Amino acid sequence: MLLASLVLLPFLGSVLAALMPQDARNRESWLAIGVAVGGLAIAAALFPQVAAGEVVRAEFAWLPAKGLDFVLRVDGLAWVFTVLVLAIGLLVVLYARYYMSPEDPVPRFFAFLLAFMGSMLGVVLSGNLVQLVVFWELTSLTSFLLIGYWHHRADARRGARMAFTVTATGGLCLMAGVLVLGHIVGSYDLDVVLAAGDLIRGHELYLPALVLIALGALTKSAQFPFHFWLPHAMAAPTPVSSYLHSATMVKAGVFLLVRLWPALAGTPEWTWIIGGAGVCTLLIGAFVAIFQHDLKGLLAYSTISHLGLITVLIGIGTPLAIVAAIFHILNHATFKASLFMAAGIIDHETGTRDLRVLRGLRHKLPITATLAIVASAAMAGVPLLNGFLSKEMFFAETLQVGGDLNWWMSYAAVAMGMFSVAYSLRFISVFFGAPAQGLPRDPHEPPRWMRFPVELLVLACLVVGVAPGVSIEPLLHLAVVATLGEAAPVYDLAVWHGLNLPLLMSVCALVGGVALYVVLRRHFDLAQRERVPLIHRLNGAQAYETTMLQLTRGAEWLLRRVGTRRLQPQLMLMMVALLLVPPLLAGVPPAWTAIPLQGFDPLFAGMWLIGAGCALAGAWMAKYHRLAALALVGGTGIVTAATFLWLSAPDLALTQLMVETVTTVLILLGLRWLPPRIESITGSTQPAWRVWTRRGRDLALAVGGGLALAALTYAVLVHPASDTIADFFLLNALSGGGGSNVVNVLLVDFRNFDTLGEITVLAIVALTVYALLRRFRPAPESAGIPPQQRFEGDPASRQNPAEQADRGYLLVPGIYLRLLLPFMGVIAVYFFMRGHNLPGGGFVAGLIFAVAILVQYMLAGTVWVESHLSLRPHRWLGFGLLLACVTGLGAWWFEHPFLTTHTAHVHWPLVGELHLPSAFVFDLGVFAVVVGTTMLMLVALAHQSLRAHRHPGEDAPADGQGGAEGRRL
Amino acid sequence: MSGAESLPWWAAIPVALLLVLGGLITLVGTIGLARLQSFYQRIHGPAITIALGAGCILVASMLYFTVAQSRLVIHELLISVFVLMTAPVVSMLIMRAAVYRDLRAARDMDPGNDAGNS
Amino acid sequence: MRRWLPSPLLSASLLLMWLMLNQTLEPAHWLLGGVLGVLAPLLSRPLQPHGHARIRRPLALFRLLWMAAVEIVRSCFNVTQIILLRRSADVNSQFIRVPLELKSPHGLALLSCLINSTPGTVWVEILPERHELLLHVFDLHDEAWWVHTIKTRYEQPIIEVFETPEPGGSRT
Amino acid sequence: MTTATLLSAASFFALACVVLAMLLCTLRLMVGPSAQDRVLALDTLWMCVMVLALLLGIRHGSQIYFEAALIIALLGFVSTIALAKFLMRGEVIE
Amino acid sequence: MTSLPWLNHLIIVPVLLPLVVGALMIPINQARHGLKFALGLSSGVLLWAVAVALLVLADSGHWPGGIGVYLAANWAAPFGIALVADRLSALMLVLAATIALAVLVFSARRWDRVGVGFHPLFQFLLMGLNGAFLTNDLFNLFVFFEVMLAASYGLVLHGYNLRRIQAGMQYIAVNLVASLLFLIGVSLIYAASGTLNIADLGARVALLGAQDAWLLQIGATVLALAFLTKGAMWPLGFWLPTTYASASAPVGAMLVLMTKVGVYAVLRVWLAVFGEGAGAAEGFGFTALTLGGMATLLFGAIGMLASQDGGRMAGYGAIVSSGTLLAVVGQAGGAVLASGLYYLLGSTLAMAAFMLLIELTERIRPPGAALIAITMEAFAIEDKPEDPVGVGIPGTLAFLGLSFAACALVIAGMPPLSGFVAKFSLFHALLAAAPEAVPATTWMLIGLMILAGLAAIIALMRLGVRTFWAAGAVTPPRLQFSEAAPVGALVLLCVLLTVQAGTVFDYLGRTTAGLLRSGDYAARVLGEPPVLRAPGAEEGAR
Amino acid sequence: MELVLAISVGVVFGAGVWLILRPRTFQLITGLLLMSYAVNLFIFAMGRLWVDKPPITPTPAIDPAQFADPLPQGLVLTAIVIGFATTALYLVIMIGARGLSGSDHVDGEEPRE
Ligand code: NA
Ligand code: NA
Repeated sequence: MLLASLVLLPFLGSVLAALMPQDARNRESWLAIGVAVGGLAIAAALFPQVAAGEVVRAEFAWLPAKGLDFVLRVDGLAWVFTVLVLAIGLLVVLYARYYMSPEDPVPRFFAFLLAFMGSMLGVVLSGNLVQLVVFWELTSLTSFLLIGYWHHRADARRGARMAFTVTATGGLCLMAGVLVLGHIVGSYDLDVVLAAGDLIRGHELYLPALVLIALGALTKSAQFPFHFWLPHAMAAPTPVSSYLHSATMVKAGVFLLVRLWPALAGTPEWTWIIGGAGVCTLLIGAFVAIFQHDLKGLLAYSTISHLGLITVLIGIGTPLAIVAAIFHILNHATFKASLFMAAGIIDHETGTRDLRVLRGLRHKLPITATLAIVASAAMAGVPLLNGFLSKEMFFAETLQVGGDLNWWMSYAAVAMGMFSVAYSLRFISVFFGAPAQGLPRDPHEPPRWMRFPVELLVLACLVVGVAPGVSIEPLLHLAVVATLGEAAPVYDLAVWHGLNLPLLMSVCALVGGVALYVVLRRHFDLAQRERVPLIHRLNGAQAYETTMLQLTRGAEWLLRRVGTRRLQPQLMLMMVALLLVPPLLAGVPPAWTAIPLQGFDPLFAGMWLIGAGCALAGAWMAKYHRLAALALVGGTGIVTAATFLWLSAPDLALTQLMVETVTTVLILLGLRWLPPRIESITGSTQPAWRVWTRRGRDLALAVGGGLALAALTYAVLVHPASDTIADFFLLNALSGGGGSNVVNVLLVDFRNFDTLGEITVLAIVALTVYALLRRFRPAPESAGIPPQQRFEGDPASRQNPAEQADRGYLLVPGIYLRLLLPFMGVIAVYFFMRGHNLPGGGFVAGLIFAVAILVQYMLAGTVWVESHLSLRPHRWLGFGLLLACVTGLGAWWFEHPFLTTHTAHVHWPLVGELHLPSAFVFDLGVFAVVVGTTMLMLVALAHQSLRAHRHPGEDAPADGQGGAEGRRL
Repeated sequence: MSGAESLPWWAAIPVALLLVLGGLITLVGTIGLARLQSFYQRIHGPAITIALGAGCILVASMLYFTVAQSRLVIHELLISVFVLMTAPVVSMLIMRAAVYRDLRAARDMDPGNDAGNS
Repeated sequence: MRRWLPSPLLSASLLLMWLMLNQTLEPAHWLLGGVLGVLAPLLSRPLQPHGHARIRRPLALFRLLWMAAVEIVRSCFNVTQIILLRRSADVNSQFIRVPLELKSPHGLALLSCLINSTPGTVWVEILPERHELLLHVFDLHDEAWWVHTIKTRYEQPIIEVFETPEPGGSRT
Repeated sequence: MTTATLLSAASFFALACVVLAMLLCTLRLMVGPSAQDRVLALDTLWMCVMVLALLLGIRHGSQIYFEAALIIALLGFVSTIALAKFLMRGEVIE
Repeated sequence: MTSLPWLNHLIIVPVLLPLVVGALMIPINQARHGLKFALGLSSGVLLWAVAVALLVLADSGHWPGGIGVYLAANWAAPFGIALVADRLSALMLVLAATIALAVLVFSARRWDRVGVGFHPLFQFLLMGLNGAFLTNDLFNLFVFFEVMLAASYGLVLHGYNLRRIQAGMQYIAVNLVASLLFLIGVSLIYAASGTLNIADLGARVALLGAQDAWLLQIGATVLALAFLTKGAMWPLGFWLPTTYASASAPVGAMLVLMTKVGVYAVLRVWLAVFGEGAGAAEGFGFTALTLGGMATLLFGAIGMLASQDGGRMAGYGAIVSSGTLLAVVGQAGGAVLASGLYYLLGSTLAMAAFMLLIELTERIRPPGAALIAITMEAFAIEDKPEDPVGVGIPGTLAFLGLSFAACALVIAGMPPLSGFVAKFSLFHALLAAAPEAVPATTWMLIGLMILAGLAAIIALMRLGVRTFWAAGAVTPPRLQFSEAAPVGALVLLCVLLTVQAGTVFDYLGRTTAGLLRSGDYAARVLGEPPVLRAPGAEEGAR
Repeated sequence: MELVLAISVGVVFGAGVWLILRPRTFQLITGLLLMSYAVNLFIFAMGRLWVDKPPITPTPAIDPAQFADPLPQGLVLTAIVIGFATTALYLVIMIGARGLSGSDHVDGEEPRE
C-alpha cells in the first residue's frame, strides 16, 4: 500500500493542481512540494527494507488472464532512482515557483509536472514490463505536454511534436520488444524475466527483442541517431528542461538498460548495438555542444553526450562499467540539473540565452556565477568534483574494451573529455569579460529560494567529489547490488588512485580541452560561427521534418494509388471482387463437367429475347435518351413480371406489375427535375484511347459479371434441391397459418417479422424522401415552367390543371379516370381480402389504392386534388406501422411471442362463420404503410412543381392552396 | 405443358378457333405497329390488338372456363370493360402528345409559320 | 337517398363487379359488395365534379353499342387488310375536323370510346374555339362521309341517350 | 387427337403469336424513332402481356393467371398516360 | 410450454421499442421537437436498461448456455425467424444503446432541427442496429440491414448541403450495390443448404454434398463481400471516409457503430457456419479475412497519415479499427477473439466520442470563420432554430483538449487507456496462440498494428496541435452542457473499460467460449420449442 | 427453360453492371433497376423453376413436391419492395444533387481532367 501511494500521490496531486484557479501560484507550489516531500518520506520509510537487500513488492490484480497485474516493486536500484526523481523534483518545484511568471496558467504546469513525476516513478517502480511500458509512454506524453506548455510559440509546438514522435515511436518498439521478451520467457514479471537471462540470450528471438528494446531505450535517452529531439525540447520552460530533459526522463532509457542488464547483456550484439550508439552519441553530442549559441542548447547537447557516455558504459557491460554508469547517472543528474537552473536564472534575469550576447555576468550575478562555474567544472570532469570520479571510471573502462591493442575507444573517450572541457569553458564564458550592454533586461541576483536548489545541488557535487565514500557510496552500493546481484564487483570510490592511465587521460582531456577552446575561440571565430563544422549536414531535426513531410506526402500519394474518392472505381472494385474473390476462395465447382443441358421452351426464349434486348438497348440509350431508356427498362420489367407469372409466382407478377407502374411514374416525376443531356455538349477532353480503354474494361466486367451470374443460376437450376425448409411452409400454411396462399402466409405469418422490417424500410424511405424534398433546390435549367407548357400553340397553356380537367383537353379522359376511381378502390379491397388464400395481399392492394389516387393527381393537378381530398400520408404511415406492431403485441396478451397469429372465429347471422386471423389486421397495417409511403413520396415530388409554377391564369386561392401543402402533408 | 382439361368437341373447337383468331389479330396489330411508316399510321395498329385480339381471347377464356368448370365464369368481362375504359384515354393522350410535340418542333424549325394540324 | 347513394347505377356496377370477382353469390359477399358499392362512390365523390351519368334512354344505348360493335369488327377487317397488304405510303392518313353539338361530358366520353375502339380512327381532342372534334383517320377516302357518319350514327344517338331533358331535374 | 391436344396446340399457337407480337413491339420500342412511338409500343407490350396471362390461364386450365390480366387491364395504362403526359406537358403531375 | 415467460419478451424489445416510438413520431408535427426529443430519450433510456437487463440475463445463467431464444411469430427455428440474445449480442446491444443515448443527448441542442425527421429516423436506425445484432436468420439480417441503412441514408443526408449530398450519393450507391450482393449471397446459401437460419446452416454444413458445399461457399463469400463493404474492408470501403467527413456529428457517431455491424455479421456467420464441426468447410475463408483485414489496416493507417481534417481522419480511424477486427476474426482463436471484442468496445466508444468532439472542436476557430459556419448552417434551417450559441462553461477548452487526448490515446492504442490494453492483449493472445513457432502472418499483423498505432499518433497529434495549440486561433468555444456531457461520458466509459479490464475480459472470455461452441449454439436455437398454440393443436417440429 | 432464364439473368445483370459503371446518375439508377430485376430473378431461380405449380395449397393434405418453393418467392417479394423504395430514394438524391451541384455526374461534380 505504501508503494502504491508512492505512485498514486503525484497523480492525485496532479488532479488537484489541475482543479486550482489560474493564479494559485503559491498553493500550486506548496502542493507540489508536499507531494515530493511526501514521496520522499515514503521512500525513507521503505529504506530499511531495501537496505536489507529485500525486494518489496505490491501486487494488484488487473488483468491476470493476460499476465498483466499491477505490480510495484522496489529494490536498491529502483529506490535510488525514486529518491533521485523525488529529490530533483522537489528542487525543481521550488525553483519553478520563482521561475514561472505570475501570468502563466500554472495549474496546468504543475499538473503536468506532477503527472510526469508519477509516471517516472511508475517506470522506476514497475514490477511488470508491460506496466513499465505504460508508464514509459506516459512520461513521453507528459513530456509532450510540458514542452508544448507555451504552445503559442511555434518552436514549442515543433519541439513537443518532435520529442513525442520520437519517444512514442521508441515506446512502441519497446512494447514490441517486451512482447517478444514475454513470449520468450512466458511472463512479463520483471523478477521472472531478470532470472531468465540465459534462456533469453539463447533464444532465436533474442536479437529482435534486443533491437526493439534498444530502440526504445535509445530514443528515450536521445542517443544517436535519435538525439535530435532533445535540443528542440529546450523550448520547454527551464524547470522542465532541468527535470525531464537532463535529470530524469532521459535517464529512463539508460535506467531500462541497466535494469535489463541481467537479462539481456553479455553478448557481442549487446556491446555492438548499445556501445556503438553510445560512442557516436558521446562524440557527436560533445562536439556539437561546443558550437551552440543557446545556453540551453549547449546544455542539451552536453546532456546527449553524457547520456552517450553512460550508454557506452552499459554497452561495455562489465560489472564495473555498470557501476560507473549508475554513478554517472547520479552525478550527471546533480550537476546538469543545477546547470539548467543556472541557465534558467540567467535567462530569467537577462531575458536572453544567447551566448553571443551574454558577457561579464559575474558582476551582476556573482553567486549564480560561482555556482555555475563549479557545476561546469563538475561537468568538465575537474578533480574534486563528482563528475571527475565517474568520468575517470569511464576512462578506466574504455581501456578494457577490445583488449590491450585496441585503443580506439580510449581515444574517443579522451576526445569526448576534451570537447566537454571546451563546451564547459564556453558555458562559463558568459560570466567573464566586460559586462554586456543592451541586454533585454537588467540582471539582478534571483530571489533567495530560486537560487537555493542550485546551491544545494552544487553542494552535492562538491561533497560527492570530495568524499565519495561517505556520501554516495552507500546509495550506489544499494543500486549496484540490486542490479548485479552476485556479479557485483569490488570497487573503490576514491579521489586518488595513484598515477595511472585513467588519470593521464583526464589530464589530457583537461589540458587538451582548454587548448581546443582557446584555439577555436581565437582562430575559428567560435563565438559567432553560424554552423557546426564538419557535421552540420548531419541534421537530425531536418531529417525529422523531412521525414514527417515525406510521410504525409507519401501517404497522400499512396492513398491516391490505393484508394479513391470517386464512385465509379468503387463500384468497379466491388464488381471485380464479386468476380474474383468467390472463385479464389471456393475454387471451381466440383461437378462442372457433369452439368446437363436442360429443356428449351421457344416461347419462353422468345419472351426473354425481348427482356434481354430491352435491357441491352436500355443500357445503350441511358445516357442521352432517358425516356427511351426508361421505356426499355420498363420492357424488361414487364417480361420479368410475365416470367413470374409463367413460372408459378402469381404474387410476384402482381407485385412486379404494380411496382413497375409506380416506379415509372416516380422516375418521370424525377426526370422533370433533371435537365436533358444533349449529345453535342459532351466536353470530354480525355483522349479517345483512354475513353475506349475504360469502356473496354467496363464491358469486360459487365460481360464477366453477367456470365458469372448466369453460370451460377444455371448451376443451381440443374442441381436438385437439397432438403429445404420450404416443405414445412407448404405443409403448414393452411393448418398453422390459416391461408392457402403460402407466399402470403409466409409474409404475414411465418416470416412476418421480415415484413414488419420491410414496411419499416418503406416508412423510412418515405420520411427521407420527404425530408430531402423539403429543402429541394431545382437545377436552374429545370426550375421554370417546362417548355411544353409555355407553347402558345397548345390551348392548355392558358389553363391551370384544374381547368384542363374541367373543360380542357382532359375533359374526356377525366370522365373515365374519375369513373375508374371507385372501381380501383374496390379492386384494392378485393386484392386485400383474398390475399391470404389467393394471390394478392396488403402490399399489392396498397399499391393499387395509391395508384388510384395518383391517377387523380395526374388528371387534375396537385392543387385541385388536395383542395378536395385530405390524405395525410404521414398518418397513414404512422398508423400502419403502429397497427402492425399492435397486432404483433396482441400475442403478448395470449402469452405468446410477438407476432404470433391468432384467429378469431366469429359466427354472424346471415353471413355465416367468419375467420378473422390477426394476420389480416397485420396485413392491413402493411396496406396502410404502402399507401402512405407511395403517396408521401410521389406527392412530395409532385409538390415540387408548385414551387416553380405560377401559371399565367392561376388565381389567388390556388396559390393559397399551394402554400398550405406543407401542413396537409 | 399439361393442364388443359378435356373439353367436349362442341366447346373445344370454338375455343381453339377463338384462340387462333385472337392470336392472329394480336399479331396483325403489332405488325402494323412495326411496319407502318409514320407514327400517325402506327397508332392505328394496336387498336386492333386491344379491341379484337384481346376480345377473342377473353371470349375463349370465358367459354373455356365455363365449360371446363361447369359453371358460369364471366369475370373476364371485367377485363373487357376496363380495357374499353382505359384504351381511349391512352390513345387520346398519346395522340395529343404527338400532335403538340410535332407542332412545337415545326414552330422551332420555322418560326413565323403556324403549321396547321392536318 | 341521393345523399347516401349518389349513383345507384355505379353502386350496382360495383356490387356486380364484386360478385363477379369473387365468382360467388354467397350472402356474405352480397353484403360486403353492397357496403363497398355504397362506400366507394361516397368516398370518391369529392373527386367527381361532373357527377355521375344519367342514362335517359337505355334502349337507345344498347342499339348504339350493338351498331358500334359491328362497326368495330368491320373496321378491324379493313385495317387488317391495309396493314397486311398495302404499302404504307399509299394509305391516305389524315386529320379531319368534325363540328360537334354534343356537350355532355359523359356523352363525349362515350363517343371517344366508340371512336377509339373502332380501328382506323383516333380521337385527338376537341378544339375549344368552335367545339370541333379533331380526328385522325387511318385511310381517308371522303372527309364529308366521315363527318356525316359520325354526326348521324354516333353523335345523334348519344345526344339522345344523355341529353334528353328530364322533367323536374337538371343535369349536374 | 383429343380436345386437350387441340386446345394445347391452339393455345401454343396463340402464345406464339403473342410472343411474336411482343417482339414486334420491342422492335418499335428500340427503334423509335420518336418518343411517342416508344410509349405506344410500351403500352401495346403491356396489352400483349395481358393477353399472355389469359392464354397461360387457358393453357394450364388455371384461374391463377386472371388477376394479373385484371391488374394490367385496370392499371396498365397508368404508366402510359404518365409517359404521354410527360411528353405533352413536361411533367406528370402539374 | 403453454405460455412464454415474460422475461423472454425482453429479447424483442430492442427491436420493438424504437419501432413503436418511431412510428408514433411520424405523424407528430415537425415543430414539436421537444416532444419528439422526450419520446426519443425515453426510448433510449429504456433501451439501455433493457440491453443491460439482457446482458445480465445472458450472463447469469438464466437461459441454458447463456443463450436466450425468441421465436418471432411462434414458429420454431429454422422455419420461423429466431432472435438470439447471447452474451455477444447483448453486449452489442448495450454498446449501441450507450452510444445512441449519448448521441441523442448531444443532438438535442440543434442537430435534430437542421432538417426534418431526425428523431423517427434515429429510432428506426436503432431498430435496424438492434435487429441486426439479435437476429439469427440470414434474410432477416438483410431486412434489418436495410432498415438500418435506409435510416442511415436519411440521417447522412440530414440537413443536407452540397458536400453531404455528394457523399450521400456515393454512400447510397455503394450500399445499394452491396445490398444486391447480400441478396445474391443469401439466396445462393438457401439454394445450397435449404435453410436461412444461421444456426441451422451451421448444423447442416457438414452434411452437404460437394456441389452444394461449393455453392454454399460461393454464396457465403458473396455475402461476406456485402458485409465487408459495410465493414469497409479494403478495397470496398472507400466510401467511408468521405461519408464520415460530411455527415453531421451525431450521425457520424452512429456510423461508427454501423461499420461494426458489418464486422459483427461476419463474425456471427463465420463462427457459426465455418467454425468447429463444419466438416470439410471448417476454417473456410479465415485466412482471407486476416489478409483482407491486414490490407485494410494498412490502408487506414496510410489514410490517417494523409488526412488533414478531423472527419476524414476519423473515417480512416474507423477503417483501421475495422481492419484490426477483421484480421482478428480471421484468427478465430478464443483468446484473440476476446481481445478483439475488447478492442471493439473501446475503439467504438472512443471513435463515437471523437466524432462528436470534432464538431465541438471545429468551433475553435477565428470568430469570423465560426460565425460564417453557424450562419451557413442556420441558412439552411427552415424551422427558425433557437440561437445555437449558448453560454460558455468554464474550462471548455481544457475539457475538449482532455477529451481529445483521451480519444486519441484510445484510437492510437497508446497507454494508459483501453486502446493500449486492447492492443497489448491482442498481441499477447496472438503470440500465445502459437507457443511453438509464431507464423509470419502473426508477426506481420502485430507489426502492422504497431505501425498503424504510430500513424495514428502522428496524425492525431498533428490534428490536436493544430486545433488546440495553433497560435492565435484559440478562442474558448461555447459549449452546451448537453453537448459536453455525452462526450465526457463516452470518454469516462473508456477509462472505466481500462480500469475494469479484468471484469470485462472475464465476460468476454465467457462470450467467446460460447461463440466457439457453435454446436451448442445450434442445438440451443433449434431446440427452442414454440409455445403451444392451443391444446391439441398440431405443432410443426421437423 | 433453365438455360434461357440463366442467360437472361446474366444479360440483364451484365447490362446493369455496365450501367452502374457509367458516370451519369441516370445511368446509375437505370443500372440499379436492371440489376434488381436480375437479382430478383436470381433469388427466384434459387427455388428452381416450376410451371403451373403455384404455391397455393387449397387442402392441408398435399405433396410438397408438387408445388413451387414458396420461400424464394417471399424473399423476392420483400426484395422488390425494398428495391422500389431505395430506387425512389436514389432518384430524389439524384435530382437534389443535380440542383445543388449543376452536374449529373455520380460524384456530384464533373471530373477534373
Ligand atoms: Na583497449
Ligand atoms: Na411484402
